[in-house]
Formats: sequence, C-alpha cells, structure tokens
Amino acid sequence: MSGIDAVIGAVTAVLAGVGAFFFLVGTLGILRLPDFYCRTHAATKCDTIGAGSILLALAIFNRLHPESLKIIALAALVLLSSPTAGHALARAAFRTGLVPWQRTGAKGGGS
Amino acid sequence: MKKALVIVLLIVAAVPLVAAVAGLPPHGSPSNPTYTHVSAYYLEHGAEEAGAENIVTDMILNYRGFDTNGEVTVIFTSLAAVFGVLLLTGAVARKPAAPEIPVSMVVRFIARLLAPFIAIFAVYVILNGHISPGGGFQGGTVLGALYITVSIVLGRDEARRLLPRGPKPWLQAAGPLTFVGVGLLGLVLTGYYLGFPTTPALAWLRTAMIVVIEIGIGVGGAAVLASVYETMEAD
Amino acid sequence: MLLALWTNVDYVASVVLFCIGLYCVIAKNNLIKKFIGLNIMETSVFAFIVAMGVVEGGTHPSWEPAPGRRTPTPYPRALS
Amino acid sequence: MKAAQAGGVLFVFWLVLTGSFKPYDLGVGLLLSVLLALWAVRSLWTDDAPVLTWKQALRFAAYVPWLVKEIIKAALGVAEVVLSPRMPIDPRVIGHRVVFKRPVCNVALANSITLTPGTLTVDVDGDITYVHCLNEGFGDGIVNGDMERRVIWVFEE
Repeated sequence: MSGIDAVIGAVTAVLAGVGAFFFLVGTLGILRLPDFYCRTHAATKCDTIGAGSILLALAIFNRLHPESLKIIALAALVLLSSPTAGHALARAAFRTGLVPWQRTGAKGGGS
Repeated sequence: MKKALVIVLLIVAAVPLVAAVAGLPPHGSPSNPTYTHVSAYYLEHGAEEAGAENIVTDMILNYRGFDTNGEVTVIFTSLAAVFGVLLLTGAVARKPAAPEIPVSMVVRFIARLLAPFIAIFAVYVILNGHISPGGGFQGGTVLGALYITVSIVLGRDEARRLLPRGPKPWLQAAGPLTFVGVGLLGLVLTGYYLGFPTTPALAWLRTAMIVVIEIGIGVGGAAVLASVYETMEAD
Repeated sequence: MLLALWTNVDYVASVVLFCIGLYCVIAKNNLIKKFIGLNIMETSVFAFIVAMGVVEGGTHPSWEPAPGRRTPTPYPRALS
Repeated sequence: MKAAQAGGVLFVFWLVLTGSFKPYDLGVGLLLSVLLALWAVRSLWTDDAPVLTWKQALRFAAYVPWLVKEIIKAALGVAEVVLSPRMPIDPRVIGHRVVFKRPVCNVALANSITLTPGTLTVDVDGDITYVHCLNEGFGDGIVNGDMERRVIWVFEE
C-alpha cells in the first residue's frame, strides 16, 4: 500500500516540477524574446504544457476519484482553448499589420 | 530623483505593513482569534442550522443575508450606472467604425464547440453552490462571458435571441427580486425578513430557498453582464 | 521581531506582493501597466485574506464535517 | 441524430461534473443536455456540424498521444532556445497551402500547429495557413506535410 503511495507521490512531484519548469521557461521567454509574435510563442505554449502537466499531476494525486475526471476534462479544455487564444492574439496583430521581427542580415527569407 | 521618491514612498508604505504583520497572531495556529470565535460556531452549527452543506454559502446567504441582499442590489445598480453614463456621454459621439476584421474561423469553430459545455458548467456551478465551491455570483459570471462570446462569434442578432427584449428587464433584476421574494417568504414563515425556518422538518425548504436565491443571483448577474456588454457594443 | 516575521511568512509574502503592485502603480507611465499593478495589489489582499483562514492541517470548509476545518469567514470577506 | 449525439456528450459531461446519480441531479442534467443540444443544433451549427463517426473518434484518440509527444519534443526545443544565452532564433512566417474537404480539418491543423511549441498559426486564409516559426527547424514538420497527413487521416477518411 505504502509502496503505491510512494510511487504516486514521486510521479506527482516529478510532473509538477516539469510543469513549474515550463512555466519558468515561458516567463523567461516573455522577458527575453524580441517581438510580439515570439513572446506569444512563449506565453501560450509553455502555459499549455505547464498547466497540462500540473493538472495531470493533480489527477494522478487524486487516484481514481471522480474529481480526477473533472481535472482531465479541465486539461482537455486547456488543450482546446489555449491555442485558440494564442491564434486569436497573433491574428489580431497580423491583420493590423504588425511586421514580425527578423534577425538583422537575414537573407530575405520568410513569407 | 523620481526613483528616489518612489523608493521612499514604497518604504513608507511597507514599514507599517510589515510591522503590523509581525504583530499578528501566528499564522495557521488553531488558537487564532479568527478561528476561535465566530467561525467555530459556524463550523459547528452551520450545516444543520442554515440549510447548505457548504459553510461559505451558509454564511453568505443565511447568516449574512442582509449584506448579500445589498450586494446583489449593487450589481443591478451598476447596470443602471452604465446606462446613465452612456446616455449622458456616449450615445452622441459615434466614431467612424474601424474596418471590421471577420472573426477567425478557428476561433469561431472552437467557441461554437465549447459554448454548450460552458453553459452546462455554468448551470452546474450555480446549482451546486450549496454543496461545493461556487454559487450564483461565479456561475453568473460564466454565463455572462458565454453570452459575450456568442455575441462576438455569431453576431449580435443571434445573441439577442438568448436575451429577448420582453423578459429582459425582469432577468436583469432577477437577483434583487428573488432575494426579496425569498426574504418575504421568510417573513411569512418565521416573522423575520430573510428568516429561514429552523425546524429540522423544514430542512428541505431551507435548502430550496438557498438554491432559489443562487439561481436568481446567477441569472441576474449574467443578464446584467450581458446587457452592459450589449449597450457598450452598440455604442 | 524577525521570529514573528518568520512565523507569519505567508502574510509577509502578501505584503511583498502588495509593494510590487504599488511600485507598478506609481512608477510606470503606461496605463495598462498601472492597471496590472492594481490587479497585483488586489491579488495580494486576497492572498492575505485566504492566508488568515488557514489552520494547520485543516481542510476546505465546505466538505467533510471533520473537526479541523479552515475558517470559512475569510471567503465571504473576499467576496465583499 | 446530430442533436442526440450532442445531447449524449453533454449528459456525460454533466455526469463527470456532478459525479452523483441522485434522481434530482440526473433529471436536471437530462433537461439541460436536451435543451442545449437543441440550441447547439438549431443555432450554433447550422452549416457543418463537427460530427465524428466512431472510426474518426478512435483515430482522434490515437492522434492525441502523437500530438502530445510532438508537443513535449518541441517544448524541450523551445526551452533550449530560450535558455541558451545566445538565443539562436530566426523567426519567419511561412505560408502553407493545404486543401481540405472539411473546415474541421483546417481548425485541427491550425490548433495542432499552435499547440506545438515553436510554431504559431497567425492566420488561416482559405486554403493557406500562415505559420510563424521561431526557427527554421520548427517549421519542418509542417512544410513536409506530416501533420497535415495525420489530420486528413483522422478526419477525412
């Protein structure tokens, strides 16, 4: 019994740690990346994976309680809505004519 | 110069706060005054006495009912204030509309996909406020946000159908109205405004009163949010 | 003094958060950043209120009528 | 038929939320899911409903783990980019042209691209999907058509 407890605790801790790491990366990305589009990358994507793994950790921590199902539904919601929000942000910027930053000296490239 | 001023201001604000925090009773100990006086009573008697399993709901709607009654009225008043401000200032100065960008098909698709789920979740939050965390205020906000989403994604006309002109004023006032209605019911039953019957035989009635108030707050809050958005958008 | 601060480190954290918000409000020129600062201040107040309700080893007040439950009073206070 | 499917899904969602089988809860859930399913079919999905056959649902269930694997792989790549002091980024916008039969495919492709770190859908204009990549390497999976083939496999066959 306690063996299972230990395994569940360890898995929870690892997943939560991974989630926290990706949140950290996302925040650093917002601070370091050069322009709006790149920052949107950092803000939306690292949130998805960070929140996803933390929610998974919580679901495992609860075992097969009905609450776990709710948490998984929440994770599905994040997987659906977060990219949509990121896309909406980026599209609004794109349609209003914000030009993406390019590394100076880039050889034409792109579009 | 400005920086120094800011730092001085911050220190002036922080020092009294930190001193006050240091003087507070130790964090988390069960002998804190916050834990021993009122809330001990609530925790012990709330579930039987007030009609909801969730003690927080008990406090909001039963023990502290008068305050919440006023609060619900405030929500309605905010709507009146928005109308007033818009009537005084906004209605005349109509800017040329910015070039309309159609909603992205991805956003349209996902919003339409999620809308029924959001609605069912909002109703769940409202109806289960007496058992689990949640309640009318929270669920009403979700419903209002759903209305705003639908009105952005499907257009104003489709959203208008969800909030028809006829019952609209009644829905906007639903919060205060149900609260007063339940309060008057309590007046008839017990002789006190917002008095909840205390006999164990009427426990179901207490729960029913709480649920009715929650539904009223939820519907009223959602209607107010929706119509504030509608007014601002039409402007 | 320092010991008292350490036992109340949760409250100190909310004070720090409050000061960060205050700094944003008075030092930034951008209105949106000011607004974010205001929001941080608000959050710090909520954190403080919730921290006051914590009891060692307590559970959420709405479930399981067990003896060691957290204080329910702060939550309605946050609503007001 | 569409309404029955939507109502079933909504009712299952309600059961997950409440987790109780008391007749009162079941009744409220049933009423709600019928009403919302009618609403969804009548006014939300007048044109093309996102109905899945059983086969497509199973394939979707197989698609999600692959997507999660891709997300994790790409997230590690982004973490490396962000954390490295030199920041080897070279952002660019690429247009990718795919012809799908159903709009659900466009949406699935756009959201899969956005979910995968390092790539971000900035616009969907007819058949063309504009993608902003942090780096040339991140865009490879899109340009070589891997993701698009999987989306077609899930939703169109």
